[in-house]
Amino acid sequence: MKRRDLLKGVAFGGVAGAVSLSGFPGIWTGRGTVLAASGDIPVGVLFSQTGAVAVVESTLHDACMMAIEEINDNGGINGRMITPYVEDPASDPATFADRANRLVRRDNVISVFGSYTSASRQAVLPVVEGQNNLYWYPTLYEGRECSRNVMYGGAVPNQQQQDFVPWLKENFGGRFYLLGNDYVYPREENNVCRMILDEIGGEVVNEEYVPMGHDSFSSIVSRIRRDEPDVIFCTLVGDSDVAFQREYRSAGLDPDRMPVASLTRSEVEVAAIGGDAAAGHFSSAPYFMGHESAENERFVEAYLRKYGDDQVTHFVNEAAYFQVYQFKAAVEALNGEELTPTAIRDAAVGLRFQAPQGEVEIDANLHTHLWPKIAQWQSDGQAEVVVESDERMAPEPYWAYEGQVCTANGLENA
Amino acid sequence: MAALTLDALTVKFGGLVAVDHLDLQVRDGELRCLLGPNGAGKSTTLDLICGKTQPTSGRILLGNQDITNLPEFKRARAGVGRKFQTPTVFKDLTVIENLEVGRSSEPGILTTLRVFRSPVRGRMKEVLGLVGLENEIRTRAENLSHGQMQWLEIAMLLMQDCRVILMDEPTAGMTVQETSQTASLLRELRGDHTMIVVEHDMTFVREIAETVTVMDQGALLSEGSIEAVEADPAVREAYLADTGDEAHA
Amino acid sequence: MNTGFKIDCIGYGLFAAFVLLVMPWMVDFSGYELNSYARYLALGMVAAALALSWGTAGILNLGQALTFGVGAYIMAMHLKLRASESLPGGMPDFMGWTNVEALPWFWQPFHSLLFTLGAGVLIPVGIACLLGVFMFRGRITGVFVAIITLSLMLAVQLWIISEQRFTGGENGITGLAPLNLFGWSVDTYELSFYYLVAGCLLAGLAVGLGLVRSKAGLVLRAIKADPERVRFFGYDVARYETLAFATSAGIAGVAGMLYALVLEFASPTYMGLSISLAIVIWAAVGGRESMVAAALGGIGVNMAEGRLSDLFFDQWTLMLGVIFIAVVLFLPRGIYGLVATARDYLEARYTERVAMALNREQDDAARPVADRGEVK
Amino acid sequence: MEAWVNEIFIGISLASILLMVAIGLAIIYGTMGVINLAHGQFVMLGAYGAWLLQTQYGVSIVVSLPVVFLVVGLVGFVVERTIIQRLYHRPLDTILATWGIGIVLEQLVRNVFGSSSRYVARPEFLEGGYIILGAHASSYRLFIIFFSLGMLAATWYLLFRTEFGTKLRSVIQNTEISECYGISAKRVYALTFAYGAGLAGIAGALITPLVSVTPTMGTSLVVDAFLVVIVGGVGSLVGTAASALMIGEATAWLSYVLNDTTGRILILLGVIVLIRFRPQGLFPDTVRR
Repeated sequence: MKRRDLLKGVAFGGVAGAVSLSGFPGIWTGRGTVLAASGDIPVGVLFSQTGAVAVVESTLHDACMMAIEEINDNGGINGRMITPYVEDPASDPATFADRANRLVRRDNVISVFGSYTSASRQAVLPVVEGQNNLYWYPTLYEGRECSRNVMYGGAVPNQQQQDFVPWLKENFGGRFYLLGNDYVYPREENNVCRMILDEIGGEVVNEEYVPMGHDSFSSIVSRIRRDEPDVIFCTLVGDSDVAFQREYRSAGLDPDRMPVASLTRSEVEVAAIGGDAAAGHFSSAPYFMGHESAENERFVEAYLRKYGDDQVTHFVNEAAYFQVYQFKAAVEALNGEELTPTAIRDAAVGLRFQAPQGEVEIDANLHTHLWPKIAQWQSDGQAEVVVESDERMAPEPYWAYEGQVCTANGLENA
Repeated sequence: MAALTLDALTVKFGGLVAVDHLDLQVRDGELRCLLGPNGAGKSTTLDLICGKTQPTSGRILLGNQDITNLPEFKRARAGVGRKFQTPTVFKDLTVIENLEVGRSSEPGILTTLRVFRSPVRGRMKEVLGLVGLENEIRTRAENLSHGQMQWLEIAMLLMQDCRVILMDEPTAGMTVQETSQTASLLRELRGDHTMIVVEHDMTFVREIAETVTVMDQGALLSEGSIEAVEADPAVREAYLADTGDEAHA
Repeated sequence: MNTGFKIDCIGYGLFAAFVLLVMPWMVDFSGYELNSYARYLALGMVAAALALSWGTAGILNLGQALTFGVGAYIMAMHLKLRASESLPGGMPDFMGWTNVEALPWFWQPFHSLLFTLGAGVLIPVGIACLLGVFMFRGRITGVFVAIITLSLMLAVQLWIISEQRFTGGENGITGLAPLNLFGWSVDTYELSFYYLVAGCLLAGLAVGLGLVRSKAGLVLRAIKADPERVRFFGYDVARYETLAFATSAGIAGVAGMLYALVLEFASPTYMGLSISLAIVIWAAVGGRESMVAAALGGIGVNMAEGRLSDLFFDQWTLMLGVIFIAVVLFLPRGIYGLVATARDYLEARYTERVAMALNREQDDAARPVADRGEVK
Repeated sequence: MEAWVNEIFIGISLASILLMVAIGLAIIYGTMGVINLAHGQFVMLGAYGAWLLQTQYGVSIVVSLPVVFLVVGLVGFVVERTIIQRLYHRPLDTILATWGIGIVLEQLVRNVFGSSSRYVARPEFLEGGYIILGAHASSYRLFIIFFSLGMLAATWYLLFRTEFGTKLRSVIQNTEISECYGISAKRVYALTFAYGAGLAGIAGALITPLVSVTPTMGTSLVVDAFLVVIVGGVGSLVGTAASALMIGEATAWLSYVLNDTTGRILILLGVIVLIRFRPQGLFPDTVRR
């Protein structure tokens, strides 16, 4: 090291040292942002703003924050404001656990709203279960989980597939090509899909998984061409879904003969795929941006006004939005009793809320009764709902596992 | 008895025959000078002996042991030491650390993991004295003068205590005074070690040489005492044909 | 060899004091931060492991997270089995969901704590030995080592994700039981657990320092400078490189086990590209030449990350990026380089003064010290 | 037969994308020894450039290429002048610095454009496809194949048939002597780095219709591109092309016969074995030393 470098280095180190020493050691532990005023309700907001999953999770963050702001603007909950403690877990499970820890143990939040992927939820579980806190998870997921510390706002397999798979068989035929990213959710959904197909007399012509983020689907499209299935049952997420659908389009396959039926494709993915390439294919979910209801109109209008016209609402950020209102309703129901995570949980069971998708209800097993819908994508990037369930569908997280039921007492083996 | 025997040693690089059926015998304790015009294959011969280059054909015997197909480190363990043309010492290490690396009679991991000190006594002290570095033991090698670096490398070879030392231009870049000091160092070592020295500086060669071997175009040209070799018409012709800087030989 | 020994001891002592006293003191010896700090220590340990192979032997291992992750999975397998004792067949839940009939053979031995603890060190060491022999016998160096280690890590990561039936796939192994260490049930938020991690870190560093300061370490430093030359002294360079590589892997394996304990799950992201590069950066910031400095780099950067993310929310990545660039540009040897340069400078000044004093005393009576390089 | 032709075409198509991304990297690594981990982020910048031009001004991708090339090239130039230039004598440290640069670029783009995934339409005249020997070939992929070959040829021409190329090669051979002849090594290096970055930008713009445009898209690209460059041999354009083709075809066939995950694992292991037994690459050294 030359002398000049040394001097530079000293200057650099000196500045860093001065910054770190001011207020030592308190600076290592205190919180930078404003602390909750007494009487406010502290909650954690834990969605990635950076990293690979930020594409979706930042929209969940936006919806969640919008709901909090709306509630605060309208006088809070029983006059008490919600104070959001925001963390960025950067799409990394280890960081999720670390930030959840901070929220629950340092900031003493009484609930945490967060995360999109199963991996991140499971990373947070030891923290919220260890402290008996409450985690509001808005995403559709693979089910077979029955934590007493998680409020599941998204669909589980039976809510997405019970109507969808028979409808697909009826309209297009029973030969399914199962395609998903290689992780827990697609494998479990495909497991359920096989069971339903067995029951109704369909068959699986191929089942295939690609690594997360995989984006070259040429070989798979040629295999699809070879196998000629009636339906491509798709649980690809994010970049993979986008790349696959574009490949499908440029290979010249026909959505009328061989539609892609997705459980994971929302307005977010379609915006990236491009309306033209997505048009004609189907998704099953409890909510679509194009759903017609007064609540949804209000939600979409407020969301676009706040975050810009190029943004979309979709079935996960809708849940991130209504879960805050479910939280509010639960706190209101407590009526001045001491606010603890478990009290909120118990008060939330059975509550109904008029969400953009319709009136949702929290089950005793902490999952949510939802309104399944089947929609076809249009070239403007919006989905047109073609089949709408006429009743709320109950969540059965262990639908595929005979003898196992998730109840208010946790998992029970019959 | 011969310390080192080369038997029809040949190496080709592509189409070029760098060393061509070279036969050479060096007695135990002998100091042999290897001469020849540029590109004669002197350095390559040293490379072949120490294992830096693999021969195309021929054999290398160290005493009675055939070392032709051994990897470098095994040849070193068998007793071949090499000093390179430009001083190749470990510049980040201190003088004594360099010498400790040189002391490689027990190069196994199990031994070296148990050694934590290098006391300046016995052989270490002797060698330091021999090359005049006893006041520099804590100096990092990069801070030594050029001549000191050359001596350090020689000292490392002495620590290695090898039967045959191969030296490629040990006086390159040295001042006149340093060169003559090196010559006396080599004379001192003669007898205890077998040495093969590649050198251009004829003054230096005259100072140290017993037997001289001259190479040209990869083959042996002449061998004998310095006077005999200088009188050999073949040698004169080879050097005259070479437009290089050794024409004075 | 013994030149740096005293300085090492001082550095190690200061570091031990920092880890054992200062860090817990910063959080009043209690609180959830101890858990975070334990995590930082585990990460510092893997940075130190990298410094052993990179800084000492010049082996840039871009797949350091492989052995780290393997260690984490080994610990998680044991804890998962303990958590699954009441389930049918004692099988982890994710196996039941994917219709695995019986616990596979390679899971069986992890019922035993002793086996697990041994495996957490020895399996990473074994992997590193095989890979080391494979690479170093072929005299692979520099960027090629980096690419090979990186590729292997990515391949293993993909394999772990795809073999969901046996590994938990993308989610990793979650829902773990607490570790029961010979009757002591470990609570990862306790001071005692923090000291367990700190003890492992200090032990790992001691092992590493022992290696670095032995003659084997000297040979490794020589290899870093010029592997070719070392061969001509009779050292089996490939074997020495493998030694450094494997020791580093063993330390990383222990760090991985601790990491899984702290976070209570193992995830394939532990052996990912970003953490691997992060490890390199931590070591570079602290100073790759010294394991203690690298450990400090790992701890410091992660602490800073924790703080910056708190103060600047999502902009901390930007700041970290800028800091890394600045360190590479202005502190090529890391923070350690600053200390070392200052030390060398002071030492040189001191020697100069002594030499001058000597010269004055001797005056013309004796020749100057500098001229004594003569052969008797 | 059809399936065969189809897989061969898919392989070539994958190879062409790899090649586009790798050429710039190969130039930078081959000439300066800089391991540029920010290359993926240059690709990402190119993709965002194409997206911005399309959504703001309705410019088609093909038309936007020169602008993207210049802008990303300029970014590369600035990066070289401010940071890389100081690191030429420490090549392994460039890994660290460029990784930092990558982080910074990624976050800056996220700050400006947000995290959402963006859509870029392919040019209309490249919609549709052809049936060649019974296999389906989309026109856009054909276009990319030819374009990547064009990039290769242009780069070769630049290196071996222009004055700049001669200067560059002489600087690589011997910096000091070249400087004696009045060649400014600094300038040559900066321009070369800018050129490599510009190529990355073009690659980014051209892959937008195939993948989704996000701030994080660069990271996975750079790893693959690096494997291509190393397997091909340092500084060898032919080697880079050959290894791109090899890896592309191997990916196509392995994912067809087995599946994508196993295919990728086997490719990585294959790369390891290749590097172990042929570290000089498939076609070593035509430019460098």
